[in-house]
Amino acid sequence: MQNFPILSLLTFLPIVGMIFILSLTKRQEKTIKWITLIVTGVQLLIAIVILFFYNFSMAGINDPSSFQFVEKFRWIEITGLAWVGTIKIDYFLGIDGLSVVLVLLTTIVTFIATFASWNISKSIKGYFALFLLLDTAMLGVFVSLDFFLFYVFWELMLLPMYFLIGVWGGPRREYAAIKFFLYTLLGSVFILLVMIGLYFSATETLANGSKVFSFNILTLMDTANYTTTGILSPFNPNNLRFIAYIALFIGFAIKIPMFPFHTWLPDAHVEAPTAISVILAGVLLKMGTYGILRISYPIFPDITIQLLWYIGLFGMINIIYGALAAMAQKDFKKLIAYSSVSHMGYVLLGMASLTTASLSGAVLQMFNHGTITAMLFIIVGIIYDRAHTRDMDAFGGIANQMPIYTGFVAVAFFAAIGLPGLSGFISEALVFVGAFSSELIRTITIISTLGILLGAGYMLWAFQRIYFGELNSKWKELKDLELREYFMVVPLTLIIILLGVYPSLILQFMTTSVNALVKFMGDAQIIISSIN
Amino acid sequence: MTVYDITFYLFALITLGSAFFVVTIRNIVYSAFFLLFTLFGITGLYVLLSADFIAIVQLVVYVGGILVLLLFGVMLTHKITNVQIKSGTLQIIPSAIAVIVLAFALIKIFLSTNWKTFQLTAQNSSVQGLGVLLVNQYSVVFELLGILLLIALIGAASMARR
Amino acid sequence: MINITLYHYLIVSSVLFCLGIFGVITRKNAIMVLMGIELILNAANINFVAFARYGNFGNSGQLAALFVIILAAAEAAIAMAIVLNIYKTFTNINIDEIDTLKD
Amino acid sequence: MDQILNSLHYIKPEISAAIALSVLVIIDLIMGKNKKYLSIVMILGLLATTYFIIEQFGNSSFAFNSDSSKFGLLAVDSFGSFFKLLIILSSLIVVLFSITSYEIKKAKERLGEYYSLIWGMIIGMFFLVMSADLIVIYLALELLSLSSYVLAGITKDTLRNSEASLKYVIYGGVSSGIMLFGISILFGNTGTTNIYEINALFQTQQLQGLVVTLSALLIFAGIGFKISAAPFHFWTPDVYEGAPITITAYLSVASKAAGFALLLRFTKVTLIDSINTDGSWNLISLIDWKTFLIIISILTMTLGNFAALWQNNLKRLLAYSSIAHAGYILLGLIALSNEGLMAVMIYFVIYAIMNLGAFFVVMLIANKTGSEELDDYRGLGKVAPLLTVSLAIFLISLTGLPPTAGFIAKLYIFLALINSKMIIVAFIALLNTVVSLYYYVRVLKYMFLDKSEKEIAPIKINFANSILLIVLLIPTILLGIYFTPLVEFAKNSIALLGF
Amino acid sequence: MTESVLIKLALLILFLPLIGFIVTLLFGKRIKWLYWFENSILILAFLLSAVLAYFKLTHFTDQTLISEFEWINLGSIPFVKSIIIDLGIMLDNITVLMILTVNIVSLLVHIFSVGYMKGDKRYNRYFSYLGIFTFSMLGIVLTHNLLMMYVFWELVGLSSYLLIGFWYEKKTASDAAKKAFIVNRIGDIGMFLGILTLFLTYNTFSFDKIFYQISTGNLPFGTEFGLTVAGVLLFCGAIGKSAQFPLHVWLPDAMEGPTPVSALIHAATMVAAGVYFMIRVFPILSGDALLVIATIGALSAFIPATIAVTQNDIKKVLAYSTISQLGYMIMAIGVGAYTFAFFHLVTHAFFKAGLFLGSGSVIHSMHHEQDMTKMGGLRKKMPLTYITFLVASLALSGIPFTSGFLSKDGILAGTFAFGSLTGYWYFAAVGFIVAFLTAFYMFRAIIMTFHGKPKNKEKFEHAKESSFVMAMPLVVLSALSLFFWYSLNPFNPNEGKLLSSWIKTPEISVPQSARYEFMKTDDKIINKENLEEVTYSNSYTEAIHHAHYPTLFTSASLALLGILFAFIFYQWKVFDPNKFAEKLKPIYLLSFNKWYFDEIYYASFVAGTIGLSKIISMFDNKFIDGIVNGSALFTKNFSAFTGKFDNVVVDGLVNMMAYISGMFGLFFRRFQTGKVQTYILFVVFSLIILLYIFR
Repeated sequence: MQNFPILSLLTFLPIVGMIFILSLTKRQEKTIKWITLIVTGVQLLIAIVILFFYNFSMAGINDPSSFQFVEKFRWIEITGLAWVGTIKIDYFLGIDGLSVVLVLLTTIVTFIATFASWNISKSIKGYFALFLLLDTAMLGVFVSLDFFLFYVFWELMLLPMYFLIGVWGGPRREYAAIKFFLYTLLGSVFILLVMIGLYFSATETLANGSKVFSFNILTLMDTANYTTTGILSPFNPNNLRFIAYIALFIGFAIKIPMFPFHTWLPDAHVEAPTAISVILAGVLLKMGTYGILRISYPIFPDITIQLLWYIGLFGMINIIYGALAAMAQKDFKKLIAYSSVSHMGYVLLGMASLTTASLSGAVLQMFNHGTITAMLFIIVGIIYDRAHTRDMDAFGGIANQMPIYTGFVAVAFFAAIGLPGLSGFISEALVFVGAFSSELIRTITIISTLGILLGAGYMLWAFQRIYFGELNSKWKELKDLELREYFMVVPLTLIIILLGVYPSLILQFMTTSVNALVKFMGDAQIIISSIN
Repeated sequence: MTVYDITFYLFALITLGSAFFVVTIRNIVYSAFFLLFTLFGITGLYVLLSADFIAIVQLVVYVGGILVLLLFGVMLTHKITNVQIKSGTLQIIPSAIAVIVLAFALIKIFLSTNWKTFQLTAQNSSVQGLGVLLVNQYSVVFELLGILLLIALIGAASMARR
Repeated sequence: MINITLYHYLIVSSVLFCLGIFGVITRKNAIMVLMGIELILNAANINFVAFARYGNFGNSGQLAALFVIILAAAEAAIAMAIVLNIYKTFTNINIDEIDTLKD
Repeated sequence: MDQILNSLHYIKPEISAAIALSVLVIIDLIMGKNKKYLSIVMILGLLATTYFIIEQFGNSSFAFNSDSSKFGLLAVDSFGSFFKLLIILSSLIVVLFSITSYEIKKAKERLGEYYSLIWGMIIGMFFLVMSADLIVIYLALELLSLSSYVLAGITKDTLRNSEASLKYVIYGGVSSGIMLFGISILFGNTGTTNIYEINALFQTQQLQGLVVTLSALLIFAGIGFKISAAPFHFWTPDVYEGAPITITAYLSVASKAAGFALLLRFTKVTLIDSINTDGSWNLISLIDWKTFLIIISILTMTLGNFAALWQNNLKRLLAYSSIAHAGYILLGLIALSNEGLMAVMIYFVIYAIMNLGAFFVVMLIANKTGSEELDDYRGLGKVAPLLTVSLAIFLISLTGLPPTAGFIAKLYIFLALINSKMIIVAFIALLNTVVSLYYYVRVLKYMFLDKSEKEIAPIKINFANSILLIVLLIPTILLGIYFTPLVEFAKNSIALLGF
Repeated sequence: MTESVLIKLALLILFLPLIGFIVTLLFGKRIKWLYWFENSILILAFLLSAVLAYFKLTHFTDQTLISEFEWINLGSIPFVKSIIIDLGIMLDNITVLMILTVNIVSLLVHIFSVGYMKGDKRYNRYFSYLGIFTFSMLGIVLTHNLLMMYVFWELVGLSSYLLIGFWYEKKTASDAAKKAFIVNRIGDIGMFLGILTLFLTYNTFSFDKIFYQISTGNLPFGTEFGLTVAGVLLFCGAIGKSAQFPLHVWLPDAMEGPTPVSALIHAATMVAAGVYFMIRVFPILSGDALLVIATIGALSAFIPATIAVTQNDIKKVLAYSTISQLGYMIMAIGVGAYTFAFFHLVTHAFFKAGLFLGSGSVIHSMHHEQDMTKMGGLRKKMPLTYITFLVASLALSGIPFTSGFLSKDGILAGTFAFGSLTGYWYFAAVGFIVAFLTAFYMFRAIIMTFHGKPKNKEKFEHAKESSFVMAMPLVVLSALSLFFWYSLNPFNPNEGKLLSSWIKTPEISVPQSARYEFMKTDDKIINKENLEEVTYSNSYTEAIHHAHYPTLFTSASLALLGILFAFIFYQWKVFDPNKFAEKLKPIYLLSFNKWYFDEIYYASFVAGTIGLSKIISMFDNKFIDGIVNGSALFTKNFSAFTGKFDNVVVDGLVNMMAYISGMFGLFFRRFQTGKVQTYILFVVFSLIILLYIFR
């Protein structure tokens, strides 16, 4: 199984589906939907197959030999002019404990988002074609181990997202779409700069012994590969690693989104159609934190250590700020959007302490937030489909009218609050356990625990406003869940509960890698500090 | 002050003085005639610089060709009956400032530059030398000019034709 | 003894150049503008010939001037054709009034 | 005399072009009102010329030198051939555009002149990219300009068309006049107009920097006019908007390519001091050419991008975009290395494809709707999916987002820049990219996100045009994914004669 | 009966209610009789817990049975401690007794509810919620580690939320539910931090391992202060859950839930979880922490007692009395009277449940009338309810021959002894005052409800004695409020099995220097044979012994005095209570308005948070998302600018960039005048400038 190009299959399957869809006529709406469903379903199966063959003992992170399902061949090779050396870009895919979790998350969320897309009525063909393109881009980001490839996928995601929000979104969709687009592109610009800077700082030794510059992320992690004069090389006394790190971090932080780069998120979420909100919150936000863990941390361990406190601080600000901002919202979807800001803060906080527990917690939180927030957006979508409003004050007493729906809402809300027994608790607890054990950010962690309280505050308040109280007579006609909606909420509910009770299901995939990352960060830090 | 000097100053004065009127006088026809004087003045300078062939070409082509062309242009684009063939001016002040500054800059640079100069010696007519150069080394430029004139012909015809 | 140096010619040419530019910028009438362009070209030509003469560079300077004169003729022809065309469409040739293309 | 005869085979493409021009003129005269065969003759001529260019690849020699030890008037090298090929291929594409262009069809009686003038431009550009003598450069530039002045106003049917022509000729006349003045000063300083000789003098003789600076600035005024670099770009939006769209496309690609080839040659031949082993260049210290180019480049792209934010006419928007792209291309030169040179060449190929593609779509739409205004693009996504999606891809490529070719173009520029440690410049350029996204995406917004107030009839395009569109589309995407051949090609073409 | 069988039995007891919850929740809507499924599960659980308790207490009296499994293993790397989180349960005497108590009360409440909730539209849902509550409560009781404690702690919070808000159509109910959850969370944060502190130091959550580590002298952050901090933080959880001052405000509001729920959760079991938790972690509470606990307990005993005196809502009176009694227990722990704290927990569970159910019975027959001023004379209509209520009230007041007398007396003796040993007398003082107040307000309630003349004739006419399912639990609970279940000597609890052999003060892990003076291990005692029985200085034991009879006498007399006062004021009306209230108006108002806690909290924390959130939201919209909009400088230009850019660019940081970009663009556009000569002028100027720069 390890030699079968399963990751390519997984990543490019949607492209095949997209081509299929494009070859159909506009009238074949059913077929288009079913193709999408089948493609995403098969992807989910492939992801499960990957889990099945996944070897827990292989760590990945910086060791090429312990990545799994690796596909590597020369993509671009240009024997260069004497002064550049060979330009070499690899098609290099592989997964380790960090990415396998997110690959699984992506396939799950996409599959569920397909159901959420079922009632799209406007230009179905275009929608699903773009949807599948987005799917490819997201998976590509999580499986690429070559920076160049990573970047290509990273950017590839922008355009479909722009259209998905811009064409199929709400009233202010154009504004939201362009804002998203510009913001994220601004972020990628930073990433691109650092990518090129890194390219000129580290070399890879080819089979024939010659040295070439490299985009390979794993090569970039090894201090020994750096040249003495590269601008981002630790050997260069005038290196720009600090600035580069900040730039790279901003690039990723915009995606997370980290305060103060978060303002695109509420707009994008509010305007996006349900399925796209689901994907946006479920998967896209994780790309930022994934990028930090996969690229910023191991490539710049020295700077990371210097800045851990600030990362934690921003995590704290995200948590508190997001929660407080959520509390003031009247729009249900905006509330959920801000809650995402708050919850991604836990991921940042978890990353700010280099302990096994908190990093595991952070990665697990990525997964859990992915499922929980996906469910929350589906919930918003369900009520919006029926009531055509998201103003929380306009609701009331929905629990009576839609009891089953409200049950699922309660699960999602309590998971978001971090109620034990549901998945959100485990990751938050692990984050806190780890972060608290780091003396550096202990104060920050203590303040961050306020987030637990504020989270309960805004969530329960929203719950009360929408679902409790006397039934507003306007909503007498609302129907409870239908079959399609069960397909969306039931699997997510099961995942949320299952992971709440037995988190090791997911944790087991990442422990080796997380430990390896922690160890690597420590070791690399020592090496680099010995250089200077 | 030799004769040469006086002649130079004379031609220079004619050139620049009439050029000044070319660009300032309101009446177009007058302006065109001042241009004639300018070109004459330049021809004189060429002669002073022992560029006899160029001077002749200047007379023939510029005065005989281009200037007449321009005059025809004036006639074609203005009603002859309209005595006031005048042209206004615009943005005088910024232009004047710009141009004066530019002139000062140019002159300052020119004067501060140490050009390679040789003692002037009498020179024979350059016609022969030019001819040899033109068909030998610059033959391809000669051809290029041919194409250029052809294109100019086609272009002008195409443009002017109804 | 000739007191006239290269600098004298250069001053003439640079003043001529600037006058040409002044004409181009300030005159409303398109034909007048073309006259300004001719002045610029002539200024350059004086340079070529003067440099060649004083620097003893041989005939290439004069040749350049020759080419420029020919070219000026061609350019004048085309420019005149265009001006005539403008006159046909706009019924005047005041450049400042020809500004439909702008931001 | 032998020298001349020996040199003739170096200018086969030009001879071919000149013959093609003559044939075209003669056929036009013979056939009178029947213009049917002109396009075929034109295309055949282009193909023949293309053949000779390809044949010429790999040559590296002076042509028309008075004696074999001296520098010649023309420098035949693969750098020149590369640009010639680029020019001829874009000419071919533009001629293909012209066949369907509504504007050109309306001016059918002048089709002979139209094609002849295109030949004039081609010949001018050919000489421009290969000339080693400032006088030849000036003449070639004038040939190119004179042809394009007329072409900009060739249809004569609208005010803006004639106006474009007038503005172009006046602006161009002044610019070339200024350039000529600069050339004359340089001539006075060095006693020669041959750039190789000038370079030799620069390297050996003690010259005064100020006058060299002056002449270089004045010469750059002419080049900057051609490549529409700020602050010499002012003609660009007006002329691009007023000219027939085929010519706009042609000006934005071929004419600009020739201008850049000139700039590259001027920089690398005239102003160079030495080339390091790592491929970076040391320029002569007489003039701070690098800083100058940085200022021009940043100014150009910033101005182009920001001004484009406000445009509502697509041609004008693309005009500003092409100004901005000139800025990016200049960045490659700023790197002052062979790498940068290669980046410029790669950029040009990609830029040519995507820009031509964008103009083609705009033309096809304008053929039907008769408008290039952005307002008339509302809701076009529904009625013309192929066209609008293609335009979207071209525009995204122009923005420089992966996986389109535009990204590769920008990537190489930035690789070159960062390798030359010019990070801040690269950063400014990247921020500009973000700004540019806004106006490109705005077009997408009008096409896909907005609804049309009025009913628009579906826009159908014929088979040949779809093929042409796809031919332009394929490299736009493919080169973004697999760019080895292009880079190899550019890499093999960076050899300038003598350097 | 081996150990493993006991463990399995305990697990079965734990998970039975969960099964009941799931089944009833999922199918309750379709299958109407499913509440009997839940009830029978409870009966089964009760029987099993009785069996469990029997065998544990008789066969494994002195053993602590622990069973655990690995739940999360985060792997390990060299030089970094590995993180392995175990889950597991622990059975000791306290556990099984608590299980039994919980199951008894729960069962009785279930049965009572069958009658009380009859006709509710979410009848089965109600029982399923009771199921998950029971499950969570048992989880708290059984856990052997802090993490699970926290997990179930939150889960009981959830079930409490669900049950308080059961009638969510009522705004007050849903408000109360939310309030309860959030106020609890405040305490939970402290508890969570405490848990983190301990985990940080000991890398485990298990009680036994933490106790062992501390007893070896390994302290959090290496200082005794660290240990105190950890203890106080853990106690925060108890403050929240046991509704201690200053987080007690949620409990009175929680009375919005159905009355049986109040009986089960907000009187007998869940609120006692805080006390139970403190009992669990007692060995690691340092002297300073204990003092804090005792102080909080004393305040919580006193303040609500003063409030209860003036309340008119029968359930509110009981609620405040609950807080007060919980304060007693907490105070007992604080002064080291460990055994009595637990004892009072158990006895209180029964009689308070009895009181609530009794009030439920009254409320039910009065058609959900809770205001005592509208009641009166019900004694005749509902004799059974009256008698059971009376018995339970006597127990609460601490009248001899009741269970309450035994346990409360123990606590008072503890405080008295504490005072005599340390000089902190005010705990004892508070204990006695509260004993008096308790008796007073309970009999005030009884008199207002059952005695006198009916105030609301119509409702009175319809009132009738409750049905069997509702009456039976009342009887059982009042029976359990009598002394003989606990000790055959009605004046000495220590003679009962419960205190003499089952419950013992555990080994204290806290280092000697951090303990109360009197708790330090006495060297002399170590040599004695009865080492196991007395773990801290017998001076305390002796002091309690000495204090026993004085306090017994004093407290009983104070209680009787309280009853007397109640009769004077309300039965015989010797003084008019209203006039009395008029005279002491400030005090009366303070009490009547619950010391204004809600108002203060609302004005400060709630309004503060909401205000802050609004500010932040504004900040987000207007500043971060629109520096432009907030900036007066740009506002004027902006309006013109929006005219063109309107829907595309409205606000935002991006928008500010867009704005600036647009302005740049406008600036550059200025040059594009359309006049070619102007262009050339620009070119000339540029040339001059460039020349100047590069000269």
